[in-house]
Amino acid sequence: MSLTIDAASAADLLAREIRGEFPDERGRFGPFGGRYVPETLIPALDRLEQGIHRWLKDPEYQADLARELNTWVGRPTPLSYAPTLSARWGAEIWMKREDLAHTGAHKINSAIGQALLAKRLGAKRVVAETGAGQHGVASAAACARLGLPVTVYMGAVDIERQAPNVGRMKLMGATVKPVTSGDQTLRAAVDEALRDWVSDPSGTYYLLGSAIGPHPYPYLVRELQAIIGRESRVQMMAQAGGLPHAVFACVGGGSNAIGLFHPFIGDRDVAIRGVEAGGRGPGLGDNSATLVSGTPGVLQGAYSLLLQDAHGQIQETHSVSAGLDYPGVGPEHAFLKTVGRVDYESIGDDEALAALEELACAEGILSAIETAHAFAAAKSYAKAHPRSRILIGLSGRGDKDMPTLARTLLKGKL
Amino acid sequence: MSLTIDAASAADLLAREIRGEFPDERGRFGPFGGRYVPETLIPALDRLEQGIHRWLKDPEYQADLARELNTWVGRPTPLSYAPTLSARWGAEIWMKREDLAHTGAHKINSAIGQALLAKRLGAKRVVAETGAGQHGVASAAACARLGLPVTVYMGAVDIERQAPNVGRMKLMGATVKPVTSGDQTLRAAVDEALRDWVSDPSGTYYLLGSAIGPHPYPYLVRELQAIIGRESRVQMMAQAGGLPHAVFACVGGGSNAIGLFHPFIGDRDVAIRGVEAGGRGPGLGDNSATLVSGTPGVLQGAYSLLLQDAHGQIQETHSVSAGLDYPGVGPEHAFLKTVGRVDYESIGDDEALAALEELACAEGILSAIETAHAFAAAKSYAKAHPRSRILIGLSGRGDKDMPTLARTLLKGKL
Amino acid sequence: MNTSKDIGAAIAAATAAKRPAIVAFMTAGFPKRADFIATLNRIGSAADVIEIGVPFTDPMADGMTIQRASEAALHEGVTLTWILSELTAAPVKPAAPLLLMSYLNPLLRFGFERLPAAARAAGVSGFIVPDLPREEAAEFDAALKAEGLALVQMVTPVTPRDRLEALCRPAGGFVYAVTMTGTTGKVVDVPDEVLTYLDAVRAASGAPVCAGFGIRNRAQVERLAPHVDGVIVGSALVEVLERGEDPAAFLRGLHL
Amino acid sequence: MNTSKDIGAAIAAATAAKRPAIVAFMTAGFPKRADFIATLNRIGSAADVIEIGVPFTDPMADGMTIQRASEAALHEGVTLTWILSELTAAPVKPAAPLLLMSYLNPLLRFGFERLPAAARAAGVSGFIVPDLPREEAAEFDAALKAEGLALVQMVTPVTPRDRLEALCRPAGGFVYAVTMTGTTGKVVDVPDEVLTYLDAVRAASGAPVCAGFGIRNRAQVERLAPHVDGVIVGSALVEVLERGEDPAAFLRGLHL
Ligand SMILES: Cc1ncc(COP(=O)(O)O)c(C=O)c1O
Ligand SMILES: Cc1ncc(COP(=O)(O)O)c(C=O)c1O
Repeated sequence: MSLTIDAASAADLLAREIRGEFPDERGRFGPFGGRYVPETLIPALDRLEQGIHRWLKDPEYQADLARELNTWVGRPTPLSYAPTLSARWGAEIWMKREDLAHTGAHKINSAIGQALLAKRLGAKRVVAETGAGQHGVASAAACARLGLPVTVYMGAVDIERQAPNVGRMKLMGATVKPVTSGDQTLRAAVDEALRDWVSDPSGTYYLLGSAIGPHPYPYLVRELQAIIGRESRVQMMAQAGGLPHAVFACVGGGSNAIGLFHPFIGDRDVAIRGVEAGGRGPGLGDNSATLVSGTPGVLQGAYSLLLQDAHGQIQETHSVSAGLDYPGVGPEHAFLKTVGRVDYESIGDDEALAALEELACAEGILSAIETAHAFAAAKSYAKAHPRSRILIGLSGRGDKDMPTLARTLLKGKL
Repeated sequence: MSLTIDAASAADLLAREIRGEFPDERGRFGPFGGRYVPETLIPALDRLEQGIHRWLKDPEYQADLARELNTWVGRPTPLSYAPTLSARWGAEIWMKREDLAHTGAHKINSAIGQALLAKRLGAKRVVAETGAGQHGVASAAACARLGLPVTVYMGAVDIERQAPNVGRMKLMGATVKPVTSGDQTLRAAVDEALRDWVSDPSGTYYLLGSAIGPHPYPYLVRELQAIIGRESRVQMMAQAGGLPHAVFACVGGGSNAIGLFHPFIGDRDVAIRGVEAGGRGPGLGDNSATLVSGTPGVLQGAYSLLLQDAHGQIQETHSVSAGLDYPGVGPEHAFLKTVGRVDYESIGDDEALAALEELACAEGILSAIETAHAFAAAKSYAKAHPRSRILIGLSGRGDKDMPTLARTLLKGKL
Repeated sequence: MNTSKDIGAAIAAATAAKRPAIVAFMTAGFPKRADFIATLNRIGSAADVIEIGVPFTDPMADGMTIQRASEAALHEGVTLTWILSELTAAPVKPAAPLLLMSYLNPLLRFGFERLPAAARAAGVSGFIVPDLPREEAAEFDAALKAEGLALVQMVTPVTPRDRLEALCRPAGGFVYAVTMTGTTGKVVDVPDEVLTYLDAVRAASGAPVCAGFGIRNRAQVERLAPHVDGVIVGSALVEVLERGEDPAAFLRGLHL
Repeated sequence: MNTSKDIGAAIAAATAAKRPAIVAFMTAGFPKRADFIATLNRIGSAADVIEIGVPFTDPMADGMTIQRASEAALHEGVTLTWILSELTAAPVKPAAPLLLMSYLNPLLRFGFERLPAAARAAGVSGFIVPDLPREEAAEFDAALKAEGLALVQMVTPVTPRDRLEALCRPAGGFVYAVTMTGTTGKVVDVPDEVLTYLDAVRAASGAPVCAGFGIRNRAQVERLAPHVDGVIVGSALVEVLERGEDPAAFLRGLHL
């Protein structure tokens, strides 16, 4: 598990990534990934892996998925040009509109794909975790659509700050279980979902919400989210007349980012930037910038980078955005950082909120706070790279954030 | 202004409607419509009429509009099949997904179209009214996108029950002015918007949110919303293999309904049904079922049907859905009812809420409460017409309704 | 016998006295329904023409003051029917001609067939209908004319020249020249352009011209006097009634 | 000298006494850090093997009780380093072999190079790592073996037969047979299928088999006794400590 990778092996690992060799048969992206779970879950993960092997490329599954994506989710989502931001920032700004996907974020791409898989695997019920509530809502919607009962675990802190999404899940028939253990945010919700799954690993399907967790989840979620990047590529060629010079996405667990990035990994002229939550500042516990300042370790099933103390205890994190407030990150991102293909940076709470407001007033699009981190980073890049062509993943809409925005940007204005 | 229309003249009027002769040069649909406004607004309405004449079919305007609709709003919106509802109701249920349009409802189709027109007319600022807040949010978004300052009038009662939308408008830079006069809902907001417009009729563009008001608004809004019906027609042919037997939409002012219905008016085999808010019951003041129980009169610029007392005073209305809670209705609906082309019925608060919940749990789609009225009516129709093919206008999403749903469907469950 | 001609005569009488006529607006039955006729007579003692406001739920051309009065009157149960019957039954009525100012819908509901005769029987000389532009007015205008009643036409500073001329030509009673864009009740200090506009209205109009919207004090009346035949006082008078002060005293203060 | 062999010997001694061995779980430093060694010795007086839980922020295989204890211990400042140094320095230690039960990350962070030697120096005979399945365990297993320490393998009722055999073959110390799907701490009443499963585990395993998860009372131990070599008592013992009762008395109640 050594992480000191020299330039030659980095180049070799990247070449293998581009050839599609990761995750390898051990579920790894170079050193990262794997399957660190209680023995009870191993058979379930094996079944999932076999199911993916059997179904993911199956024409009938693909047809079902395409039908749901096109006629229920609303894909392809548009690529919007941002005239005002472009003029203001001195670059060409293009936005991939996952906010227009059904339920309001990219999460639905993976949720409906996994729910279709769960059905084929004969699952009787589904569990899911959620941070911002977007994956919970997406899971509730996908499971309602397919007639699967679903229980969603959500940290008590997140229930508070993403209240509108709790009601949405319940209206779609989901059971929402508040998690009051641990940090009461996304990490604790994943722990609880895993505990639930451990209790009934054969009858229950765990519908994981990001590109995290034990193999094969990071692979499965990437495959289901890569439609974002595939569509973007085609749309950029058609609408912008060429590939972007730089691609930006926010990174919580990393699902929207890996979905957008993956189809561009082989385009070596395309700079790729992941943007994490810088929170209140660089101090431990004040942010959730895992890739920027984390160290290797195992959390919730995978070997990746994490925010941890000297004793291997997971660090409490902070971000104004519930969906980025997570001390781990998908192993493929740890890999892409390590081999130097993707640069990761962080944006603080205040800067993200300012970017949200700028986008809202300039283009009439109210993004999720998560998403706004990517815009803030793209803005700096644009200023440093005049006339460059920039693609930003607009991962979700901000309706869910109204309680937080009422306390911050709208303070005293409502 | 006689309303007793015999069968022969009804047939003749309908034939003229189908030939596209309404509104006529006096801004009327048969007897309905016209322009009943203070003299101060006449020049502004004349300019608007000339502007529509000049621009609406102009290739450059059309190209701008198409670009914004396709790449910013997310058109075409999908047509979704509803497998679970179809099985349960014994008919083929198809849903036109305006909930997936940017900002969450059909309102944006008209808002962006009008904002593009306002720019060409040289407007310095925009005013709009809003009931459910959806038109306010759509106007805020469209005006932000085009760099126009906008003031939105919203009744104090609606500000309360559609709170999330108030924050959304403000974040996009709109000024939201609470209206505490009159019934403090949509009607009072229209009055205030008109008062604002009267104060600066040349510099201000009034971005009206429904197919109501003085000529040429009912025409303009219909033309901008008719894309819903045009897309639906093509999609029904392609996906369902034929036109629907029946088309349903909810009717507040009537914009989503006229947009969906209009392209089907000439298809005489297609039954068309508008669904109003039956509120608490049939008593005066307990509902806002204008077409079902209104009488002819003039309100807010047009001769149409209204809910009024024996003295011509406008009736207070009630509906659990802010967007339907309006005592008037677009003149073209009054016309379509009078000539017998469209049937109008009403659905009460409780039935609408039950339909919202049924749709959410069956298909994983949380609709607006307004929209749910159409589903409730379609359900009865389906049961009475087994195996029929039904198209329902899914006019908007329910995120905005969370405060109301928390007090009703979710009572004790949050 | 009350007809549209009375209005012209009343204004002419003021003109003869070398002062602008005072057209006074009151909301019927405001502040108290029981005082309607008494208030009317009190105002009549100091006004040349009286506009009686028929309350309406959606007074879109009116500002806060008249909205408030309209709402209060509705609350008191005031209706067009009641107003007409009170006027018909009133033992004493002002000498000043009476106009009904109403939004269209209450009139429509009463019925264009019945209304002119009933209005005439009640001693009403004409109507002002702020949401009935010329293009939509033919039917009502004809019905009023049949009874010799006036439909007062409004013109505004944004009315284009050719339209202004068209509107002023068939004017009944007087031409109501709105002094500003906006709703009733704002305070305006009559800029020079408004005076130029009023001169243009007067030049276009055969009938007398009265200026209204935002007229509150003697200084404004003095400034307007050379350019108009009369001034219309609305919100300011309603506020006087609201405060329980004497409307006649207030109006006399505006007599030049 | 502590090694993986001690564990086998301790269980064999219980077997010789015709009773299932008692493997007792305690969270290090719970309820109070200061009482760690004292509690350890008290438990040691009535247990055949002791599992010392290293607290972790994300104990995903554990139920409420052990989560609570883990959180409290972290709050007391308990770390792996501290546990090892306390054990190393302890003047008196139980005769029962000690196992460290830890999630992987604290061990990784300590370092696989240093950990086995440090553990051995502290008198630890082996490890249980609930989130380290066999496929990922090679490196750690090798490091432990080099110091003669055991890596206890878990098996579960849902482990397929062929996998069960593969897992039981190289088992170190004993095979930890989880009695149920789910987290620690639930009450289960040992249905017949579980007994069948335990028989299968025993048949597959060269090493002794101890059953754990949900064992709380003497009746359960009696029912399990014919099918296993030992029982593991976790949450129930932690609750005894939480209530301030005597763990040794509780454990002695489980001796058949
Ligand atoms: C809109 C949006 N963007 C981004 C994220 C972060 O998740 P991920 O990094 O998996 O894309 C979330 C998580 O909830 C989200 O809701
Ligand atoms: C989702 C939705 N549907 C329907 C309506 C009713 O308006 P209209 O009748 O103009 O479509 C509204 C109004 O706000 C709305 O938000």
